[in-house]
Amino acid sequence: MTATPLPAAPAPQKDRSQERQKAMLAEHFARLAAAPETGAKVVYTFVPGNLTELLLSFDILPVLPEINALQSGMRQRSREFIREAEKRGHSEDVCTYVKCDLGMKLKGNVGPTGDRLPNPDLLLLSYTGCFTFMKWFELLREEYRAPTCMLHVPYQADGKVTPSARDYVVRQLREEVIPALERITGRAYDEDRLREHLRRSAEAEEDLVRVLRSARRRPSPIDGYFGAVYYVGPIFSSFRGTADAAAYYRELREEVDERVRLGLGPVTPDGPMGPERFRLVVEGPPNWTSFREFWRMFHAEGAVCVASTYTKVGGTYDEGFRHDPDRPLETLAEYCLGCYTNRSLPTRVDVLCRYMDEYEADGLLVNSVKSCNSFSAGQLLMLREVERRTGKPGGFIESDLVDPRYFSAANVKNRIDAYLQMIEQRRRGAGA
Amino acid sequence: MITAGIDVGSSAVKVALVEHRADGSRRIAVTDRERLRKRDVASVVDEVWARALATAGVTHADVAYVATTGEGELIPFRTGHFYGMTTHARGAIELCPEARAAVDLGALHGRAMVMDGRAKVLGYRMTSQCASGSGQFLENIGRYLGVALEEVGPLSLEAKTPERCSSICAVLAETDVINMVSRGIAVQDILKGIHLSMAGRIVRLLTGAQAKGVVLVTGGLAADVGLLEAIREEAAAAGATLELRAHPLSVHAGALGAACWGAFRLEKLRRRGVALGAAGAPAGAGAGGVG
Amino acid sequence: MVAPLNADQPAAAGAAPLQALVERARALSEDVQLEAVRAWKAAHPGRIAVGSLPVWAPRELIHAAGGLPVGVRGGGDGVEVVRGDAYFQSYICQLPRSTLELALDGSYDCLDGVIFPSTCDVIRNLSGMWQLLLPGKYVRYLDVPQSLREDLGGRFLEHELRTLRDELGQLAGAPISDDALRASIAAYDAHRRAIEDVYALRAATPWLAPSWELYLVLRAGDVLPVEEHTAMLREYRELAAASGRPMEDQARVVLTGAFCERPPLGLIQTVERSGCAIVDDDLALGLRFIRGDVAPPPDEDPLAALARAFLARGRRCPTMFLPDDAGQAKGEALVEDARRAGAEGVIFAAASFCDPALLDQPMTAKAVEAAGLPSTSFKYAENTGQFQPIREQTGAFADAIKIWSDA
Amino acid sequence: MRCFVGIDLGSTTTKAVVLDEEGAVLGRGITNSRSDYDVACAVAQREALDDARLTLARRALPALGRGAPDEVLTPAAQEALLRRLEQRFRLAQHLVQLDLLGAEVTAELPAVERLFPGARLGPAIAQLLEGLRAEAPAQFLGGELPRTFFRDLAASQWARGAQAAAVPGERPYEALLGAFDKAILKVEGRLFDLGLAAVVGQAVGDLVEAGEIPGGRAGHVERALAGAVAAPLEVAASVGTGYGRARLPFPKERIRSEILCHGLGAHIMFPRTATVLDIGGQDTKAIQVDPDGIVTGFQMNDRCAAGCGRYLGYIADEMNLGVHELGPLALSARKQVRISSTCTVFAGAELRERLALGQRREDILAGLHRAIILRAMSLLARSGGVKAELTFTGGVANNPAAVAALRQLVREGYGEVPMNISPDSIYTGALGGAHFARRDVLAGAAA
Ligand SMILES: Nc1ncnc2c1ncn2[C@@H]1O[C@H](COP(=O)(O)OP(=O)(O)O)[C@@H](O)[C@H]1O
Ligand SMILES: Nc1ncnc2c1ncn2[C@@H]1O[C@H](COP(=O)(O)OP(=O)(O)O)[C@@H](O)[C@H]1O
Ligand code: SF4
Ligand code: SF4
Ligand code: SF4
Repeated sequence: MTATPLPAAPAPQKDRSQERQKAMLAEHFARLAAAPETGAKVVYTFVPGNLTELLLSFDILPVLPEINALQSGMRQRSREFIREAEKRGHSEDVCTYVKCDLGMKLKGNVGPTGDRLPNPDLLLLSYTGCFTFMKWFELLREEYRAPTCMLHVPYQADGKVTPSARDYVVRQLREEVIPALERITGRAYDEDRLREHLRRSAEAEEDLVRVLRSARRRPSPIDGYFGAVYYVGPIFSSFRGTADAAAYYRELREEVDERVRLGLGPVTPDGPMGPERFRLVVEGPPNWTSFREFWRMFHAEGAVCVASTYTKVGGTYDEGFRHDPDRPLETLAEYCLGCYTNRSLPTRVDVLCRYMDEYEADGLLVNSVKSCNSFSAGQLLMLREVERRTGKPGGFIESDLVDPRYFSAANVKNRIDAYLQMIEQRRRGAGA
Repeated sequence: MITAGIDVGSSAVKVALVEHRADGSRRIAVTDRERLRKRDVASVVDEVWARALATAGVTHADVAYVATTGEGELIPFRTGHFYGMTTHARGAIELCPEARAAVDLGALHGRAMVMDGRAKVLGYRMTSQCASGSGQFLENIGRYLGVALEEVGPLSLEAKTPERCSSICAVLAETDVINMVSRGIAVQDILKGIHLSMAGRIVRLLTGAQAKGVVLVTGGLAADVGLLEAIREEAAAAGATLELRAHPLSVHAGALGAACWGAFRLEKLRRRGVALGAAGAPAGAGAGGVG
Repeated sequence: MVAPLNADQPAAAGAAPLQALVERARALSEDVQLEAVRAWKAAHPGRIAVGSLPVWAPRELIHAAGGLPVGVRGGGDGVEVVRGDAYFQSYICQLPRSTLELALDGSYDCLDGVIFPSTCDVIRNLSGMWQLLLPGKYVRYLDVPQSLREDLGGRFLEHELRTLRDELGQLAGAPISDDALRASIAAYDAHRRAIEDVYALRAATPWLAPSWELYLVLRAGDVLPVEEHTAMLREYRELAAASGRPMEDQARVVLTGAFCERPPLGLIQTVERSGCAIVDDDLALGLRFIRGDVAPPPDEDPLAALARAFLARGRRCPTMFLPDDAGQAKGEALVEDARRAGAEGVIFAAASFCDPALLDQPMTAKAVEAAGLPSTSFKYAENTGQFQPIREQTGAFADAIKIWSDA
Repeated sequence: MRCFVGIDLGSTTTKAVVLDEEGAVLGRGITNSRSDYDVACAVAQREALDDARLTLARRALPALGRGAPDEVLTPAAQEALLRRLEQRFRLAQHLVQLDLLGAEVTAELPAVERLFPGARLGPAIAQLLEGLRAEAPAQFLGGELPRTFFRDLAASQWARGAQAAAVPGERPYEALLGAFDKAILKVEGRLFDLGLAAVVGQAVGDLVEAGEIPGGRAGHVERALAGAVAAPLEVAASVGTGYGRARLPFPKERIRSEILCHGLGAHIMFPRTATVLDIGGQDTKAIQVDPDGIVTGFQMNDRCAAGCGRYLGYIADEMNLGVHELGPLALSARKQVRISSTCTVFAGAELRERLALGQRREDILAGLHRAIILRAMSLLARSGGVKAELTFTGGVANNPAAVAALRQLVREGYGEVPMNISPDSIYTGALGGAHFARRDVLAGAAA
């Protein structure tokens, strides 16, 4: 499902924050490439429910296979990687993130910067919001013969974090995850270091939320979907809890504040967006293989995405959650339990309705991706519910994350155009 | 001794008569093929069957075993039935003894099989429900483009910048093609693009079945040189080490294979002391003629 | 091409009772609208009927609440899906569509609640859809642990089961007692044994208990009280064993992957008619999930026993993670099952778009291959109407096994 | 006079509607969509304009009914005259296209013969063309005008003739068909100009001969008619819509989504429309509109084209029937076979499998139609359900079995909901487009 592109690809904003993020990533991948020499320990793990602060406290380098998949999609390599996985017997039907990552591994495991990624010392299976993650690491385990450590995060079926679920996660952290990390690093768990990272996380989270919320203004200074996938990058991946990330978000926040002061709209890869004509809330992940083309279908029509759920898969900070250095393991457990796709469908509907309201959106657009049952199963009902509750029209398009076979530009554009024209016609009345 | 194979496909009926000599050698006596063109299957079968017998100069009673394959299970005068992949594998070995895999590309389905030198099927893959990229599809596209089936291959070989179809669905792909024409894309490039998409699927079948070495293309599309080339390219791109071949009799592989298995079966039964009546005696119990 | 599908009739003398039993099972297995459940409720006023989706749900708890556990497994090829389709994109499996169709057309009104066991994202999200579409109905998403350690997963499962037990007690109007739970566990232990006995008969002599028939008998268990179903299974075993049906020369295969969405009966018949005898399968995985008896010693808490049995003897099927220290590699369990049943090959049959089954398959297939067993795979949907491609495939598979069996 | 044009470039057919100043429909035109979109549009528009001229002729005729008793043209004669005019016109067009076909086939011959060594097709082709030509007058001047496009009409005649003429080796069937397939594309790409005026004289002459028009009036009638059909039509504005709209030679503001056009078109035809179901060649749309014809919500089928019009096309091909014959055949079913897969491409395979199982063709067809409508029902449910009134549009609304299945399923799911179907339902999108064109101009004039 998850995570964020390298800003090396189409850059939405040639700002200082952008440059900083680029440098952070380059440095991270350089460290990964050097891991075989430096002996740094490498853990593969997932974005939703990632335990970055804990890993950092052990000086472990995280690799996020989801981001590999995403980057492969953006670099137009996914077709070949998916083909490689299907060649090994994988079905056309299943999640293409898995196949794309697997295919990349089979083709030499060369990451987005052109360096070979190091093999994992541990597969840390934090299994949040999606069952496919389990299969994914079972498959990687066969490839790498690396030990796997499971962190089972129960589902928020009733829309709230139950004490039993939290205790279960905390105990697993204490009795399974931490011992596994101690084993591979040969170091002892250092709770003070963890607290320090968590404190920085909370700082960055505060700034991120402010940036995301800026879209409540008219015109919105940011695109809360296409643009925001870049903004959530550091916090969703290997940087949450680092000083770099804190600095990045401080800078980003200042930049966005400046745009607000100047009354500017979002910047797109094709330059500043024209006048804001439509404000949309978007549910579902974007398509990476035709990301720019996809974005253009919106901004060319003056449609800005003011809020999105995809940017909450790695944490629902705008709902008030912050990492709490005073309750280190509990806060990590609550973080995992609270990720967007781990929430019950009724809760997801509530979130969307709230967005529609708070961001004064004209409508809800669902991009339903074939890969991801976790997101997609039930979206049509969610759409109906949001339409019913808000009285605003819903739109529905289908694509995929990284499988170019499932992105038909003509088809998607046809639907988006019809949807926007409908909003326009409704707004103007019969004369349109 | 003569055995016969009748392969009832979705677009054509194929008949092969094979003569087995006492020394164990074999000779392909006759192969014949008639396109169904929406005619009643039974009457087409009767027509080709009679024609094949006449060509060989034999009568029905001279045929020791009539083996059906494909959708031929209901042919009343069959002795036994073998499934398509069983017969195509056998036919491929008959036509090309070095082949260790075959890919049968017919009007609706594509299927890949891997076998050993005795035609024992070791693994196979078939196209799934979604039918984009079948021979039928190619025919439809050809009609849109005003290109005869026989021209499709040579034209595709001339392509310079192939244009891939985006759609996974054959229906939507047809529209894609119209779109391409309207954008002024050359017929050659369109055909090659379609061939490449088809080839991608076919290579996935082959690699999925773990084919290696010599692969014989059987079925009607074996005559499409453009598709063969596209498969070679896609296989190379996918890093698969396949040596693709076609045989002039490729389209008859199923019928040939059936005729050969018929003889094999007959031998097995004889050894067991079971005598078959004249050809035309009702087939034994069970759907498969083997066992 | 093939004879009409319902042409199969038990052959030999003494066929009448067998035929009657099979016809009864057929009627029950086609009862997707739950007429039998309605009848049961009418005959047992005040008692509850609670449905559960595949794979594993603790039916023992429902039973102990005096309730009727009901298998909710979609509409098969028996319902026309309209509203169900309205809520699902084309790339999602069929089961939730027909299930929702039945829920929305009132067929499930006779259910007092539905349990959604942790299986996959589709069923997980379906539990939320249920909450939105059928407000006021009891819905329980049952998370099962992916940690096999008793102090971790065990404690969590026990807590989940305890919540369920309390809620079911409330639904039924009286708390569930330990004694009742013990009795229910005993009833299900008997049921598990009866199923294993039938499976054993089929594995030994598949021609006596053809799979299409066994399949009907198993499916009847979705709506029958467990005691009745146990009796039916036992009776079926006896009648089938004595049926005197002639031996058939078929390839012996294990069918796997079809643990959730039910394949249509015609598919099972197609596989058999193309020359394969199914000697083991996971068609009733939920009922066979825990191997062996659960019955706790008198001094043990029955709920804890249930949780422990799940951890220790639950199947590591595709919906469960296989931990590093499980003592078995991926697919080894399947190979063992195949060996035990004397299978000559494995057929992977997964529902289209079923992530758990399909993502598992390459790994298990590799293990199967390493064990020297041939395998083949296809996808189906519960309402698949075209069997021709499947027949070609399983037919070729059977051909290969049979042609070369004595070579 | 000023008129407004809407063009709906569909995946299967291209439709055009011409409106007059008041918004009344003057004419409609339809052709099969082809790779040259410009030609498709031009043909559809030209047909619609020709049809508009027929309407103008119809409007002019009553004047001929006035005057001295022995001079008047009775209403029956007026009708007959109009009909004849149309028949003559269609025949003339057909003959022009046959000429084009003949020329193209002949030009393609060497290329085709090269593909089939030993084949000599010339004489057979000449004979085939002759046959087509000979059949033409009866086809057009008899009763009902053929409802198929030139391509389809000629193709089926050609196939029949080729089957009869084929001799393996010498004149292979495939070669004869191949020559046609190549030529027809060229013919379709050619625009030809043939005004109605050219056939006025013939039509009048026919009626004089038949004794419907007094010989002495012929000149007068001819002049009046020629004047009417020659009236200048000025296209004030056009709006394009449909699947291929992005490629229409129109500026962006003259392009509207199909959804809006179908919504408005349905509203104009049936003002109480609340829900629109449109089943076209490769998509199905369920649209909700408010009492002003403004779209409030819609759903379209996803990327799979299962269950759309093309599906029926494949089935018809498989059965060797025309699409318009499927519905009536399905209606004669005694029972319905349940069909689950509506995958277009496998439709043929499923059909064969069912036939082989001994099921009747009619019963299978009935099941297929129900299956298509079932999918549409899901889409309707997705879009918010069926509300009164329901208007069924798109080409498949021409199919009586689809209509019957829809009626039944709507009744089952939603009770008695009034349902509108117009014989012109295939033009709904173009009609909506034409109204947008008119509104744009009127709004511009007001501003
Ligand atoms: N000369 C040819 N060139 C290219 N394709 C051909 C040629 N002849 C036949 N075909 C293709 O082969 C297909 C038929 O193959 P066949 O194996 O007979 O199919 P089936 O067994 O399904 O009837 C046709 O759909 C056609 O596309
Ligand atoms: N006269 C007719 N009788 C029955 N069906 C028809 C008729 N005309 C068209 N159709 C059906 O309508 C479909 C085309 O519909 P149309 O609305 O023109 O589609 P599009 O807008 O995509 O081109 C055809 O595929 C066919 O199934
Ligand atoms: S199913 Fe969705 S959440 Fe799960 S791995 Fe795939 S894309 Fe990610
Ligand atoms: S068939 Fe597979 S994907 Fe569908 S509900 Fe069952 S387990 Fe989930
Ligand atoms: S996408 Fe096309 S080929 Fe695939 S199932 Fe749908 S209609 Fe059939």
